[in-house]
Amino acid sequence: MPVSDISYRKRFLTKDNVYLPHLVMIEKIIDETPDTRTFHFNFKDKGLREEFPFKSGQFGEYSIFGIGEAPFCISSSPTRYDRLEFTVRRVGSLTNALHRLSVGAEIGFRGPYGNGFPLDLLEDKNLVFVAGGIGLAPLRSLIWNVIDNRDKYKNIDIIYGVRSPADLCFKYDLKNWDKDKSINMVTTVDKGDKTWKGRVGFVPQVLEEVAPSADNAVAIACGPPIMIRFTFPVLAKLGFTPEQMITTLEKRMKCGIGKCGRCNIGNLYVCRDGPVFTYAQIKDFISDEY
Amino acid sequence: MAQDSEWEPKLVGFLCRWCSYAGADLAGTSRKKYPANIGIIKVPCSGRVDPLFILKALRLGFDGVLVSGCHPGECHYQTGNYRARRKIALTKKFLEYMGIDPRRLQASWISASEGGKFTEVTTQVTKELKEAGPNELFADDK
Amino acid sequence: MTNREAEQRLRDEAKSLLESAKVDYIVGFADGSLKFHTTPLITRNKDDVDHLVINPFMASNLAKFLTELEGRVGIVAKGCDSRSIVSLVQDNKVSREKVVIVGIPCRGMINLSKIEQLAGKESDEIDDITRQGDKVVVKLDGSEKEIPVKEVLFDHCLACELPTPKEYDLLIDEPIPATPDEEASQAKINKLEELSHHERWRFWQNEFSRCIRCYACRNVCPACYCQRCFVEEAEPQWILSIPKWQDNLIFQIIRNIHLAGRCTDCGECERACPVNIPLRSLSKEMYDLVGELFRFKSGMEIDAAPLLTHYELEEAEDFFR
Amino acid sequence: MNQKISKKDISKLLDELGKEFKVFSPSRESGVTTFAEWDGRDSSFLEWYRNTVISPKAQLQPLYEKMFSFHKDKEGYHLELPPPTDKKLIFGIRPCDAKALTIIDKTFQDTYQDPYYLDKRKNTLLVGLGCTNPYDSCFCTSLGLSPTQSSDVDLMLTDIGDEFLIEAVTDRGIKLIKKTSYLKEATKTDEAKAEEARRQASSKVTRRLDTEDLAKRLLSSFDDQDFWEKVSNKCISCGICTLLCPTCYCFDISDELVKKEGSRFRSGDSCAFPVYTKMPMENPRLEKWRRVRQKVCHKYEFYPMSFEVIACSGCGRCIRLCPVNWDITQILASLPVKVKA
Repeated sequence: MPVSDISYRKRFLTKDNVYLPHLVMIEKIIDETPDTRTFHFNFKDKGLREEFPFKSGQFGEYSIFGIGEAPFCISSSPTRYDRLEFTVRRVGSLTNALHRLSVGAEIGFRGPYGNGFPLDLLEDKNLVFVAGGIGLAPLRSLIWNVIDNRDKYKNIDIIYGVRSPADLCFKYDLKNWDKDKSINMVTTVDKGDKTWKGRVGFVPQVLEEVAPSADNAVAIACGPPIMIRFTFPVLAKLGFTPEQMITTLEKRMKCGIGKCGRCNIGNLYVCRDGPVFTYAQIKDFISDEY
Repeated sequence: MAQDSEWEPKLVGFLCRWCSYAGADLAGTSRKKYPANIGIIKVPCSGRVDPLFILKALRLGFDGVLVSGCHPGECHYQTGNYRARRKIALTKKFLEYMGIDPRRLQASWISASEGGKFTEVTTQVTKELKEAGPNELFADDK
Repeated sequence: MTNREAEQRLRDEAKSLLESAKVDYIVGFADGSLKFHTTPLITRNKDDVDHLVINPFMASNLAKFLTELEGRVGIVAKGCDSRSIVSLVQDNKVSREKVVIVGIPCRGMINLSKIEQLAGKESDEIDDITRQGDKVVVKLDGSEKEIPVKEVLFDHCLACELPTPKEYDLLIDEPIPATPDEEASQAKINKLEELSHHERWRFWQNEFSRCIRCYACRNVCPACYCQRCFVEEAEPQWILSIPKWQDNLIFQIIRNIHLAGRCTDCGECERACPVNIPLRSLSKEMYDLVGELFRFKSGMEIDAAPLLTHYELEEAEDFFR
Repeated sequence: MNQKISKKDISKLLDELGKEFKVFSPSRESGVTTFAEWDGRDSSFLEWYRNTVISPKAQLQPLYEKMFSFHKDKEGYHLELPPPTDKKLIFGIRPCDAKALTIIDKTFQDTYQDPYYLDKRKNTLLVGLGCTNPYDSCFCTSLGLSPTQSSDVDLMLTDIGDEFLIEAVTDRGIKLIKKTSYLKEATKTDEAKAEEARRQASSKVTRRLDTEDLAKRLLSSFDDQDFWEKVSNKCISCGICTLLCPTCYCFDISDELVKKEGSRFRSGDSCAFPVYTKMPMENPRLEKWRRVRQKVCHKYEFYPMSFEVIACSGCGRCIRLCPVNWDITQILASLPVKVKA
């Protein structure tokens, strides 16, 4: 029986079957780096786009039928209705398969899941974005969101670091933000090359040099665990309290809705209670299991 | 196991690139017709053939597997086919113990110059597999 | 030597190994928290060695822990365990110099499932089980029942070729000669061999439809030391993680092929299985095949080359075309 | 007034119930005890049944189940859900296993309703059978349970010799009694016998677990790596204790594709496996002691933090079935921090 038959789906106690994905189409594929791609997608049932509410920082479960399902954040901003995007680095079986897709491919999507960034908490604050590698993806959604409501927020610092110049994601966005006079954009690489004229150094180190003020500020950090582990102490040194530090975490999330069990940090599930946390929420566990 | 007479077995051949694969090539170019039932996978050496390949082929529904390498003493890597021999011998006997018809796993030594032998072997193996019938080992209904 | 004397000697030796810093760890058996069970004791603390025991319930193969522990290890080993250690040394997974093998001559381990079947009660309901020579005395509801020991030993113990370790640093008691009863040990396998191919495959299909993929068989096995098992490979994914009988069966077939020349017939896989799959009927068959085809016995000769890295110029040719 | 039924009539009762429900009762298949569909076989399980290796949870969250199937044609993918579940009745569930279901209900109802589990749960009646011969590995009484009484079932049976006393626990239970033959009114003597049976059964559960301040003690012990290394060293990281635990519910989701027809399945998963948390680039619980700590803390610290109930009903399977006799009650008794508030 086809799934579109609502009466059939209503046989369940609850609303709909949360595990059943929507069908979405890949509309455009952008090569970010040699191993990272951004996919623009839209619902096959085009009407669903209008009904699809999401917040920056939320994620979805994307699946290729026959291969499997994995979580990725939505990397576009909810303020930009023309597109939905997610960004994937090629590291495992599903991400490899995603990279083999071409425009027009049909995949499964369920979501949005997770809490997203606390926009109300960020209003009238100075914002410090700290990102490493593909960790810029969720922050990018938030950054565009903030830029599209620029008057609600104060100063913006963006510190973005990658291993080498070839690893820079969203170069087209970086260019925009660099031009924007209301944003202090700092890009750094661990190791430069002949063409690189920007900074060289690890993110936490550069953050310490840039030394944004903690006064009326919130820092939002996302990147590989090793970067996060070293970034929080630097922020603390700069005067940020655990409540002023926000991060978004990545774990192996199979169900996305707090049931399958594997993404916990203590009693919190990253998929259900996160993926956005303040450092205050997770500091008891972070050095240990993240 | 009702089967119509039209049914043709499908088999996978893991052929060593230095000998049996060239042998198959030779059979083709010298028009020694061999059965179309065989799908050929080129491997660097018969020693590369992991028993997993064999099980995976059977799981995917192929009716048989042929592993073919260089004659003993002629391995491009000196010892690969000797090692293959131990592995394949154990696998064959063990699969038979599990209850898999021994005709479903076959092995041969075919050199690059033995195009004729390749035709003979694949013809014979195909015939045996036809006798063995379709592979329903992993079918779900009991 | 009485059992108590042997136990005392074991504790003394273990203590002196730790005290003299000849080893970092002692690995042996202690009484378990359930009746008639032992549990592995892995310790660096010399006070713990007083918990070491010797009894007919030391079923585990402790060689399993050698590939996990760092440093020098003094390990209590029955004959079969010693074979696993030798096999690990051959495979370069364990360095002989880092292991002090404390050999325990073994008269066979008691299979509680067999006792339960004969007694019609589960082991926690039984009052006492003692071994007296060739008999096992089971006390139950105030009465005593004598059972010939051969009826309650593990199948693999019946076929034991090495009751006393051949490779050891210390031997705790007098060596015991081997008296393998291959026929009794082989009963289940012989029955299977009488079946047709089709019937045998159906038999295994049925057995493996119960498998829950807990991987206890793999994880208790000293020879299954791979850091990453093929079942966990994602690219390519050889088998699914769903416990369907087809994939369960492939897992077990390949596992046994991987263990050719490593399996010492210690029977741990079958003992650990929570759903009673006769796994030894697979591993013993492979063990015998290795012996028949290549005259190789795993873990017997420490200088032997591992089975699958070695070959003879002429062998196992008959089915090659 | 409570009812009773003669043990001789149990087969007939199950036959009768079988007309309305898929009835599951204890069964021994190839030496493994489990709950299997009643097929009119004899009721000899009443003699040997203590508890099953495979818990009745498997009827609600099977070891693996199809979530939906998919196939592709010119128009793209089509997804199809499995057919609705049958009405089931589990006969003979022990109070510990019934409690376990109440415990995991919390997870499956939390935030998002889990349709697969809850659909089966809603359509399943539980007929409890008091436990008169607990294992030496059982410790249900330490978790506030009684081996013979339960509020987590629809009907509760207590062994009073040749008969079972039957109490209706829920409205569904009362309805069931009304349409069931073979029942008689229980007498005062029967009630007294049942009371005595309950008293005896409770005293047979001897294993203890001190749950006082347990979550707090675990929290204080969380960072004690030496302790966790020591208690985990003999663990072989197999999935027995988790996959067979009635309160463990973790699962994996994976696809199977054969030619163009495929299905998405979910199957039991275990925090004991290193791959459970493995991500392509890192694994937060690669070391064995972290996984053991997660298992213990999840059950006795994190779950109570989230749902105010310990995720354990003391069925003892994890102790009984462990190949190395790893014993959770011993581990918890040896926690380094023994704070008493």
